[in-house]
Order: sequence, then C-alpha cells, then structure tokens
Amino acid sequence: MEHSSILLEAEGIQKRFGGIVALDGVNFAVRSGEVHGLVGENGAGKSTLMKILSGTYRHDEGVIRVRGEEVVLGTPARALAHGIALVPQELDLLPHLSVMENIWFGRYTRRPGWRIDWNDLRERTRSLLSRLGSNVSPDDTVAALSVADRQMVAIARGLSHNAQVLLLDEPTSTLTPREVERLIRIVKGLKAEGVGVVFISHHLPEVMELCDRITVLRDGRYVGTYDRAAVTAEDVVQMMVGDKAGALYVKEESTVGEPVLIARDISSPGKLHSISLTVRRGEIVGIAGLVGAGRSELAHALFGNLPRTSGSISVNGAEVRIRSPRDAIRAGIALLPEDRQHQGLLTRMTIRENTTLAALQQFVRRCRIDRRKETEASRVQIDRLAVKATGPEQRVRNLSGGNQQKVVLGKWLLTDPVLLILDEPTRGIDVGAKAQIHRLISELARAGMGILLISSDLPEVLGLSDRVLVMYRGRIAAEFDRREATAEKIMLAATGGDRA
Amino acid sequence: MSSNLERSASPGIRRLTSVREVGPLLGLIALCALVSILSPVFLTTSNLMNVLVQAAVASILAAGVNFAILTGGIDLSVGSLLGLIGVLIAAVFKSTGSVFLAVATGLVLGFALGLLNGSMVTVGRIPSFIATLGTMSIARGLAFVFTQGRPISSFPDSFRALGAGELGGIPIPVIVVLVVYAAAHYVLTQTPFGRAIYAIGSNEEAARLSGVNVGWYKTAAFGVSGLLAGLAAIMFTGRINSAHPLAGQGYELDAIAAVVIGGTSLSGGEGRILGTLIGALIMGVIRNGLNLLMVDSYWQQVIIGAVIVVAVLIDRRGRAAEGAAVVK
Amino acid sequence: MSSNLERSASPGIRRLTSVREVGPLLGLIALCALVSILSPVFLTTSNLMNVLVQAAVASILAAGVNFAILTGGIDLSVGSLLGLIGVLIAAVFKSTGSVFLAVATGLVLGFALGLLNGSMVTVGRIPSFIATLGTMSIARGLAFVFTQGRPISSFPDSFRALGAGELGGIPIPVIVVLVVYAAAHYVLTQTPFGRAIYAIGSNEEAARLSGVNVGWYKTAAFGVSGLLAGLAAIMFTGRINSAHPLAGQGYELDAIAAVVIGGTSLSGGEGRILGTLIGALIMGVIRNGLNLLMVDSYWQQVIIGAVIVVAVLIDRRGRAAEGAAVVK
Amino acid sequence: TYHFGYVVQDLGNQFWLTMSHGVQDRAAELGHRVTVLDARTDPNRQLANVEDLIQRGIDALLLSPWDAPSGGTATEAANKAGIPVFVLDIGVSSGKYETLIVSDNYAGGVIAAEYMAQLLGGRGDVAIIQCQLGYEIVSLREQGFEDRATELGLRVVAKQPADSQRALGMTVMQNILQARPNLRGVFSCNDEMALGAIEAIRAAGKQNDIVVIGFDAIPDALDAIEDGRMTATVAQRPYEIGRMGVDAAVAYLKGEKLESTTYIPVELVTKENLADFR
Ligand SMILES: Nc1ncnc2c1ncn2[C@@H]1O[C@H](COP(=O)(O)OP(=O)(O)OP(=O)(O)O)[C@@H](O)[C@H]1O
Ligand SMILES: Nc1ncnc2c1ncn2[C@@H]1O[C@H](COP(=O)(O)OP(=O)(O)OP(=O)(O)O)[C@@H](O)[C@H]1O
Ligand SMILES: [Mg+2]
Ligand SMILES: [Mg+2]
Repeated sequence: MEHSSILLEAEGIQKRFGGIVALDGVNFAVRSGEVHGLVGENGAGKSTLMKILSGTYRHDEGVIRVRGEEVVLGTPARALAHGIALVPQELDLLPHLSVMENIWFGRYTRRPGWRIDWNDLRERTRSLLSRLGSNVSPDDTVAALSVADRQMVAIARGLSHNAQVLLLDEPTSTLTPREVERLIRIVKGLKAEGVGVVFISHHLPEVMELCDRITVLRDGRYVGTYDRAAVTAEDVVQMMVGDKAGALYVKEESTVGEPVLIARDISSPGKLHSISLTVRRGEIVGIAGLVGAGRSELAHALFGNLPRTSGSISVNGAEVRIRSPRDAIRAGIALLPEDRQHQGLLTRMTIRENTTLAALQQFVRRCRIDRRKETEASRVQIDRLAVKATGPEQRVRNLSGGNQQKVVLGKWLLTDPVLLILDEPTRGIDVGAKAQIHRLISELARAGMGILLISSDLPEVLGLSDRVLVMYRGRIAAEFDRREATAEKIMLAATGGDRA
Repeated sequence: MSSNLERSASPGIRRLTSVREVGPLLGLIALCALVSILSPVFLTTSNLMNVLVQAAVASILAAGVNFAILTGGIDLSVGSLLGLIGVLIAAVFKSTGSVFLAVATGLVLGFALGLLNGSMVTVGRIPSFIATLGTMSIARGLAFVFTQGRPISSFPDSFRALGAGELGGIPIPVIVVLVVYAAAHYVLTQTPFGRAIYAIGSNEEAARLSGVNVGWYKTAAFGVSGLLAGLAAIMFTGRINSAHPLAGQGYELDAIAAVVIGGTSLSGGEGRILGTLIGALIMGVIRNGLNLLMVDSYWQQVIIGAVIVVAVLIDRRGRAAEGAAVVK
Repeated sequence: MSSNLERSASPGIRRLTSVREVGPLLGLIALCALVSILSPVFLTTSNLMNVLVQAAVASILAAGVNFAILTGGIDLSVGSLLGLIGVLIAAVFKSTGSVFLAVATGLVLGFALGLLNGSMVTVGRIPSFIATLGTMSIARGLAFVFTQGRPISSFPDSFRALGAGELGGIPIPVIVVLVVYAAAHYVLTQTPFGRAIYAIGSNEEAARLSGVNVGWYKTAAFGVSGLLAGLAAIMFTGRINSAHPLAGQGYELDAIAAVVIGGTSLSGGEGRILGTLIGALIMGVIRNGLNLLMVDSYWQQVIIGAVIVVAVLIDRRGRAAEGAAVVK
Repeated sequence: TYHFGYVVQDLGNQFWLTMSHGVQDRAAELGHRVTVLDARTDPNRQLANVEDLIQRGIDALLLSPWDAPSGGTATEAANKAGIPVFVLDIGVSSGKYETLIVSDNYAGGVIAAEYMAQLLGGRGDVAIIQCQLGYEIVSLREQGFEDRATELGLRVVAKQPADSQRALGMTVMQNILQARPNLRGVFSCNDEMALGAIEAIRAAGKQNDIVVIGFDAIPDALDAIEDGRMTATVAQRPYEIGRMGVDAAVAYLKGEKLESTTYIPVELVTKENLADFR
C-alpha cells in the first residue's frame, strides 16, 4: 500500500484513568476509502481510542499523525480542523435545541448583523436527513425524539462535517435493521468518495459485511489489524476474547408453565392501542418492531411508568393495580430500561449502591442498611455478569458502556422478579458477554421467570424467544411461534406490509 | 398552513406563541384585570407609567440574570453590583462632572465585574451560586468601604436622565427597558452567541465537544449580567437622586423570581427573554396593586411570596400539559 | 494491601479520609493556625467555646439545608422559618408557660413547614429555589403579621436552655450540634432514607424507576430541613432571649455557603454531612477571627465573601486532582 | 488609656454611622482606643460581637442595641465578664448598665405634628411613611405625630412602611399619591424615606402642595430643606450621643457617678434655623 493513502495514524497510544490503564501501546491507522472495523470486548478501550482520535481526551503517550504529519489534537475543534469527526457512543446532543441547531451548532451560516440564516440551515438539514432516510423535522426539539431518532441526528451531525475521517462508535446499537441497512449504504457511499470510516459494533455480521480491515483490541492492548478477506468471524471472536471461551450461545428448551403476566386491553392515547398479551412462567416472549412502534411504551405501561386509559394487568393470576414503578416492582415486575444513562444509572454512585437500589429492602435490618451483605451481593452480580471493574466500590461513571449496562441488569436480577422486561438488554454488549447474557436469560427462564424481551437485534429475538410478538404503530400486528418465526415474516409485519 | 409558517419564520419567532410565553402573559393580563377591578386608579395612564418606571430597574437586572440562568448558572451578585457601581459612578460624576464618563464607567465596570464572576465560574470551576454569593458580599463590603457608609447625593438632571428623564412624554427608563429587551431578544434568538448560551445550558459537555468555546461564552453571559447591573445602577441612582452603598439589596432575588415566573428553567437551556419581561412586570404590578389597595406591608410580603409560587405553579402545570413525555 | 484494607473497613469509615472531607478540614486547620498566630486569644478554651456556640445555629441550619441540597434541591427558606417559628414558640411559651409545649411546637411546626416546601417541589413540581423563595417571603411576612413587628422577650432559663444553657461545663448548643450531626451522619450513611436521598440527587429518574418513592423521600428531606430550622429557632431564641420577626435574616445564604464549602455538590448526590459541619465552623472561625483582629466591619464583609470563594476554589481544585476525571 | 468596644446595630444607616463617628472622634481626642463592630441588624451577630470583644479584653462596652431585649442579653454577657456597659439609644430591657443616653423620639413626632398643623392651618389629609416595622424606638415618632396631629385636627389617611429606604419611600409615595389625590402633608419617620417621597412628589408636580417633614436631619435632608424641596426635619444628635457615651464611660472608669438615663432633646430643623445644624 502506498503511504499517502493513510489519513490518520496512531502509534503506541497509552491512556490511563487514575490507576486504570485503558489503552496500552495501541496502533491504529485509517486509510482513505476504507471502512475500518474496530472490535473488542466491553471495556477493551474502543471508545477511549475514538475519544483520543477526536480530541475529546488527551493521551498520555504515543503519537498521532494526520496524513503523515505529527499533530496534537487536544480539543474536538482541532480534530475537526484536521478533518476528523466523531459520532460518540453516549450521545451528547443539546436536548432543548432543535435538530438543525444540533447538527450545525457552532457552524451557522451568517447573515448581516451576526444573524443566523435559519432558512439555509433548515434546507441543509432536510437534505442531510433525507439522505439518511430519516423523517425527523429540522425544527423538532431533540428532547422530544426517540433514542433512535437521536442517534440519527448524531450521525447526521457527524456526516455534516464532511470529514475525511469519520469515527462511528456503535452507531447501529440503537437502530433497527432497516435503518442499519440505510446507514451501511451511506457508509459505502462515503467510502467511494475516499473518506476513511471507523466503524465500531458488537454486531459481528455487520462488521464482516461492511469493513475492509478489522482491528482488534483486548484489555486495552493492540491485538492486530487484519484484512477482511483474511479472517472469519470466528477468528475475530477468538482474538477478542483471547483464551476465554467465546462460543455463541444456543438456546436450551425450557418448560412453559402458568401465566405470570396477563395484560388485557392496554391503551395509552396516541401510543398504545388495546394491547393484550400473556407471558408464562419459563417463557421468553420477544417483541420486535421498528423504531417508534411503541415497544418501549408498552414496557413502560406494564411497569406503571406510562399512564394508561384502559386495561388490566394480572401477575401470577391475581389482578394488580400498577400505577407507578413501585407498584410494579412490588408485584414482581422488573424493567431494564433502554436508556441507561437517564433511566438506569446513578452515575455518581458506586456499583454496590447501584446494584442494590431496587432491592434495598432485602438489605435493611431495623432501619439500617447491612453494608457487608450489600457488598457481598454486588460482588456476586459483578462475578455473575463478568463486570470489568475494580470492585463494588468503583463509581459507575468510570465503567465502559457495556459494563454499565451489566450493572443495571444486575440491579434488576437482585430483585428476583417473576416477570423481567428487558428493553434492548444487550445494546452495547460485546459478543462474549452477549452470549453470557443470553445464557443467563435462558437460565432465568428455565428457573421459572417470565421474560419479555424487546430487542431490535433480530437474531437475538429469534434465537431466544419462545414466541415473538411484532408491534406496528402501537398495536400488536402479528404473533409467531418459535418454530414459525423468521426474519422475513417479522420484517413484513413490522413494516405493516402484511396488511397491504 | 403550519408547515408554511414553519418554513418562513425562525424558530425564535415561531415559538413566541408557545405556552411558555403565553402562560405568564395570561397571568399578567389576569392580574391587571383583577387589580383594576379592585382599584380604579390602576388603569390610569399615570399609574401605568408609574408601574413601568418602578419595574424598570428590576426588569433590567432580570434581563441580565436571564443570560446567566440560561447557561445553567445563577447570578446572586446583581443587587450588590448595583450598589457598588452606583456609588462609584456617583463619585466619578462628582469629581469630573462628566455624565459621559460616569455612564461609561458604570457600563464598563459592570461588564468587567460580570466577566470576573464568569471567570470564577469557568476558569475557577466554582459553582456560580457560590462565586456570585462571594461577589455579592465583596461588592457590598467594598461599596461601604468606599463611601464609609455615606450616600452620595444630589445630581443635575443631565446625570439623572436615564433614571428620571422623559422623552416625548415617555419616561426614559421605559424606553431603556424596551431597547434592552429588544436587543437581548435579538441576541438570544438570532446570533451565534445567543444560541451558544442556550446550548451550554442545555448540555454543557456536548456544547464543548462541538468545538464551541464554552468558557468564553459562559463568561460573556455573566458579563452581560454585570453590564446590565451597571446600567441598572445608572438608572437607579438617577431615579433616587442618590447613591447609597445599600442600594439594590435583595434585588437579585426579585430578578431571579421574575426570570423563573417568566418561564425560564433554572437548570438552563430553556426560556425566552420576553417571558422575563413579563415576569418582571408581574412582580411590579403586584407591588403597585398591593400599595394601591393599601394592603398592610406585612401582608404584602406574604402575598408576594404566594404569588411567586402560584405563578410558577400555573406555568409549570401548563407546560406539563403541553408536552407530557414519559419515555425520554 | 489496599485490597485488604478495602475489604475490612466499612466504606463509610474508609471514605472519611477522602479528599472531599480532608480538603475542608485542612482548610479549617490552616485557618485556625493563621488566626491563632495573629491573635493569641483565639486558642483559649473560652474563645473556642465561644466560636462553637456562635456557630451552633448556623451549623444546625446547614445540616438541614444539606439534606435538601443532596437531593438536588435548595432551601432558601430556613432563615425565615427560623424567624417565624421563633416568634410562634415564644408566643406559645408566653401563653402556656410550658417549655415542653414550646419546644414541641417548634419542632413539629418546622417539620410541617418543611414538608410543605417539599410538597410544593414534589407535588407542585415547582423548582425548589422558587418554592422556598416563596416560603421565605411568606414566612417572614407572617412573622411580622403575627407580632405586628414587636419582639417577644424575656424568658426563664428553662426555656433558654437549648440556646444558652450548660451541661457539665459544656454549652448545650455545642452538645446539640454534636448530637444532630451524629444523627444526620447515621441517617445519611446507614439508612434507606439516606441512600434514597443520594440516589435522588444522583439521578432522580433512575431512582424513581428503581422503585424509590422519590416524592416521599424528597419531601421528607425538606421536612428535615424545616425540622432543623425549628430546632435552630429554639436555640436562637434561647440564646438572644428574644424572638424577633426579623431573626435569622440572611442565614440561609450562610448555611448554603457552609454546605458547599464543606464539599457538597449543589447539583446533588455528592457530599458528606461532616464536611458541612466543617464548612459551618470555617464560617464561624472567620467571623470570630476578624472580630478578634478588630478588622473594620466593612472589610469583614469583603473578606468573608473572598474566603467563601477561595475555600470552594481550593476544594474544587483538590477534588479535580483527586478524581480520575482529568479529562473534563 | 482605655480600650472601648462599640457594638452598633447597623453601620449601613446614616444615623448609627454618625453616632459611631462621635464615639470614634471623642475617643481619639481623649487618647483612648475603640473597636467598632457592626451587628448588621442581626441580634445574634450583636451578641457574638459582644462575646468576641469580651474575649479580646475591653475596659468598657458601648452598645447601640438592635432592640431592647437582645440588647439586654448582650448586656448580661458583659455583666458576667464584669465589663461595664453604656447604652447609646434604643435601651435594653435586662442586665445592668451604667447609663442610657437616648433621644426623645416621642417629642420629635409631636413637634413635627405641631409644625405641620401650623403650616396647613389645622386641617387636611396627611400620610405617615413608617420605617421598617419592628423598631420600637421609631414607632414612638409615629405615635407622637399621630397623637398630636389628630388632636390638632389633621386627618391621617395613610400609613405605610417603606423599610427605612429611599427607593421604597419613593415607590410608596407614588402609590399613596395615586390613591389619595388630596394629600396635603407627609410625615416620614426617617429622612431617607422622606427624600424618596419628595422625588415622587416632584415627579407628580405637587411639590408646592405637599408639606414633607422627615426625621434625623441627615446631610441630604438638610440640602433638600435648603433648596426648598423638603419642608422640615427633626434633628436628633447622634454625634453628640456618641461623644457623650465615651465621656460617660471615661467618667465611670475614673470613679464618677452617672445619671441612669439622659434624654437628648430633639429639635425641628426648618429653612430658618438650618445653619445651626450644618
Ligand atoms: N472517564 C473514565 N474514567 C475512568 N476509567 C474510564 C473512563 N473511561 C473509560 N474508562 C475505563 O477505560 C476502559 C476502556 O473503556 P472504553 O469505554 O474505551 O471501552 P469500550 O471498548 O468502548 O467498551 P464498550 O464496548 O463497553 O463501549 C474501561 O476499563 C473503563 O472502565
Ligand atoms: N420523550 C419523548 N417525547 C415525545 N415523543 C417520544 C418520546 N420518546 C419517544 N417518543 C415517540 O414515541 C414513539 C415510540 O418511540 P419508542 O422509542 O418508544 O419506540 P420503540 O418501539 O420502543 O422503539 P425503540 O426500538 O427505539 O425503543 C415514537 O414515535 C417516538 O418518536
Ligand atoms: Mg465504548
Ligand atoms: Mg424503545
């Protein structure tokens, strides 16, 4: 390969956070016109590397070269000036501002008198969003968008820089297959224009389909960079996890018993329309659907966090009044929410305090929290979920995205629910851990828990579910048994195609 | 129809009609109606001008404080800055006799002290509540040190113009308020500075990562607050015809109340400047009305406290009804 | 080694030595050293007791305000509640002659008014700054309405005990402070209530979705703040031997300053109560020191403002150095 | 030489400021030291100031209390430490003090009422602007005025407080004018509020129709009387009170006997006798 085609190069990068070494001697290079996959387990250091390359963090050692010239990035502005743009994993948008301002913030077209030319911004935003196939309006306030739409806005902002190097940190984790497809098409287009794209995903098929080269990180160390043609998915997994077992999980059958949840006629104006469903003991019910189909709304309605205008809910055969999450938890329902930053984590607190929060009563004796018992319990969850952390007293804001997700899951497992609702449980979870979590879900079901699994990851839904419900515009559009469910049938129902 | 409208207008203008501003405006109208029924004097031109002039200083302070609050901060120092700057410009005028020099000193000094507040917040990383609480105490103390507790009084009309003059029958303070609010509205809705202020209040970290110089803009927002405190000091001194080191004591709380009644969120990023003006007028009308109705001053304090709470309660209720979203 | 240590000691005790608390503590020690060099009187037992007694009321208020701040709120009403409750218990005592009844009234009333603040915040969804600003004005007004501005004075020693008594040579206010802080420390670190307060301050939405009864606990946190304002009112009235409707004016800002100097974050979820005590003592030592050094009253105000800023500046610097979050 | 401590209720107020100047000037003349501490209208800080002065070690305490009861507590603290107390104005309701030096405030209200009744010919609507409510001493002025004015045939149609502040005095006056267009006279319990009131009256164009009498005779008020904006004020002699406080303390320490209370007479200041008060 000729040297001039290397746009961005990092050599011997080291980054420490206090005592933790997040990156240790990592090499990485992005060529013009390539899609470069970056893979590794949760906490391997992928996001940290991206943040260094985009000027968000400063590295401790190592050099960064742009087109062969050594540079000091230091700030996002300087990285952008060098043509490097990042779409981060944890979205950092401006919630009270409009979509167009989020995309073009700080780069407004001006009119005389320091005025911003709103019409021009609106037009540019429209064309950008239509390229992404998003129907978000430029004037919408970001706070009112769904997670997926926000992800689209973030991607649009990344694209808007017309960068030579575009860093995408898990862009697909919140998107549905249809949007993923569209994104992949756009990335291919960029590649044809000579842009170098870095693509991080825990979804290996995507990586294998899209990328020209793949770099593997393990525990902050550089494992190697490989041409796509030279490796198989199995090889990559092997390199990611090292000598740990990395086999993909295959569901075991469980015996399905009495219903744990019977929901009838659940409605919430404009969001849910007369939904009825049953989940049985030991059963995993998957819910598929497009972004905005109302799956999260259904979860929140069952959990007492979305006002209902009608409907009844029975748990273990007895009708329960659920009007708040507290009611739901008392009835034995748990909800792993999709937005862990806002709905899941106490970021300033420790792993221990996070994991025991929902089941705190277990640890209270005579109005006092038994801290020893708490520490034990959180340590059990850390081990069971293989959370990469220094111990129960580590603050969760210092964990990697995937490990944070595991902490939230651990919190809900401690409540020992009869019905566990999982909204995108493996979003941002690496392959190895994903298999582990899948096994866990399956084990929980076999132990008699009812599980409602909402996921945009179709193979996950297909692989784990005993039954699959498909939602379309706030209604249940179709129901498939495990044996009859296929990706095609589900997609057809999810897009309303079966009604036409 | 709505789509056409959307296309043509800027977001700032389009949103003028949202609940956020209509709520306080309806509140103001209802309040005026109530007071004018109870006291026929209220609706006379002379009394209405009275109200506007009385509310002018507080309105100017509130406009400045709104900048600080929109960034997610707070400015507790404006009342004390008013006191300090008041005695300093009075001294400058007494020793030079130049109105221009005095006014310029007031504005420059206000801006500089505001920037100092801002730097403590941005460079020193001190929470703005504490930084401006410190400034509040320091500025008040310095005003006393400088004057040794004695007021500086008696100025010619030229010096008093901004606080007590008239232009074509309209009190100059009223004109100043209108100009300041128009300018602030323009800056906040139409310029990159204004949008940066909203962005910082909305998500400071994200704003920083977009390459915006957060420190600079945030400091500047406090600078604006200080600048307007300087302007308020000029108006106050002119109106009262005397500069006292205690001037403006407690005004910061009135200003903040006006900002919040006007619909600005104390956590930043949300709110419009015209709401703030309405908030300041609501406070002014209540005080005027209670005086006209000869309400005992003890009870006035009780009622004003209650009105602040109720005004915000109604506003928040209205807004909750507007945009209820459980799943964020 | 460190791992063993971690395992054996309880986290609460272990963290006593973290920068968050050591920072303010070192500040307090440095300050005491400085003052005692400048004035030999400072380190006498009688003067140190003086300082503790003088700081007692502010310490109690600060402990309560710390509860409100930890949930992510603020309580501006404590000074006014002190004023209102002071005159009410004085009246109760004057008309019944029962110390028990007066004390009970003070505590119950304080708790009730605090719960009222809390309900406005939780049920009414009013930002706590505004809700308690309203209460501040209302309570002060009611105190004046109730007394018609006249102080209620002259109480027997039995009534004054909590504010002016001694027990085995130690002033009772000092004992009260120690008991209150020990209790608050226990509640915040060892009980579900304390855990809920930190959780709410850290991420209210996540806490709610984890089944924490956010409304209840948040209201209760303001209740504690009110309760301690009631206790402070009893101590204040006892100490001064007079209940005046203006009592406690401005004390809310001192209390908040103490809380923040003590390392509690104004955005909630972070901070320890013992830091608050240290913060209150820092404020007390400065005041006492400046008096002993015969610093001019005007300059005292300037210096106190500067100390508040500098104390928080040093603390924030120290913490930034400690935390791994070098990045931000 | 002696070391005195002077704890004063509020140096933000001209009156107390002048009194503290009297204390400081007299002490300097006699070669004594004095430490002035401001209680800033807070009885708790007043007590803390006294306690700190006791720690510091002083020969005598001069006290201008915030109010009589809290002054009593502060006096008791000094008593306990064996330090003699000299009360300047306000008075204390408990504890042992050597002497009290105070203005005759009720008489001040009376002479103001008499002068106003004389100017208005014994009839007409008048208003009272009150100081911050809660200070007993100033309410004596208002009582003296109201009692005497009613006797002499004036009608008190409005009574509103303006917290002793000039700005509020102006606002309150504006509103009284709106509500009471026939107003003929205003008695303000201090000059700051009176000066605010005359700005409001001038803005309404009624400067020739309304008699304004203030209280305290601060320099600004004297200026206003000189150029005719204000009618009169009642002069107290805070500077004298301050000086006499020091003299009393020195006399006591030298073993002389003191009167328990000294009333300092007040005087009406009009354009005619203005020069005497400069
Ligand atoms: N701000 C921080 N402070 C302390 N430690 C951090 C911080 N950010 C990341 N780390 C640590 O650095 C390591 C790498 O984290 P990083 O976020 O880069 O992982 P990742 O590969 O992106 O993982 P994931 O797939 O879960 O997103 C982790 O051990 C994490 O705990
Ligand atoms: N906070 C919000 N405010 C207003 N509308 C919202 C909000 N969150 C989601 N919506 C809207 O509600 C609908 C349902 O969105 P939601 O994200 O819950 O769907 P979903 O089927 O759960 O998809 P996902 O796979 O993204 O979770 C969408 O139209 C979305 O735009
Ligand atoms: Mg990551
Ligand atoms: Mg969803």
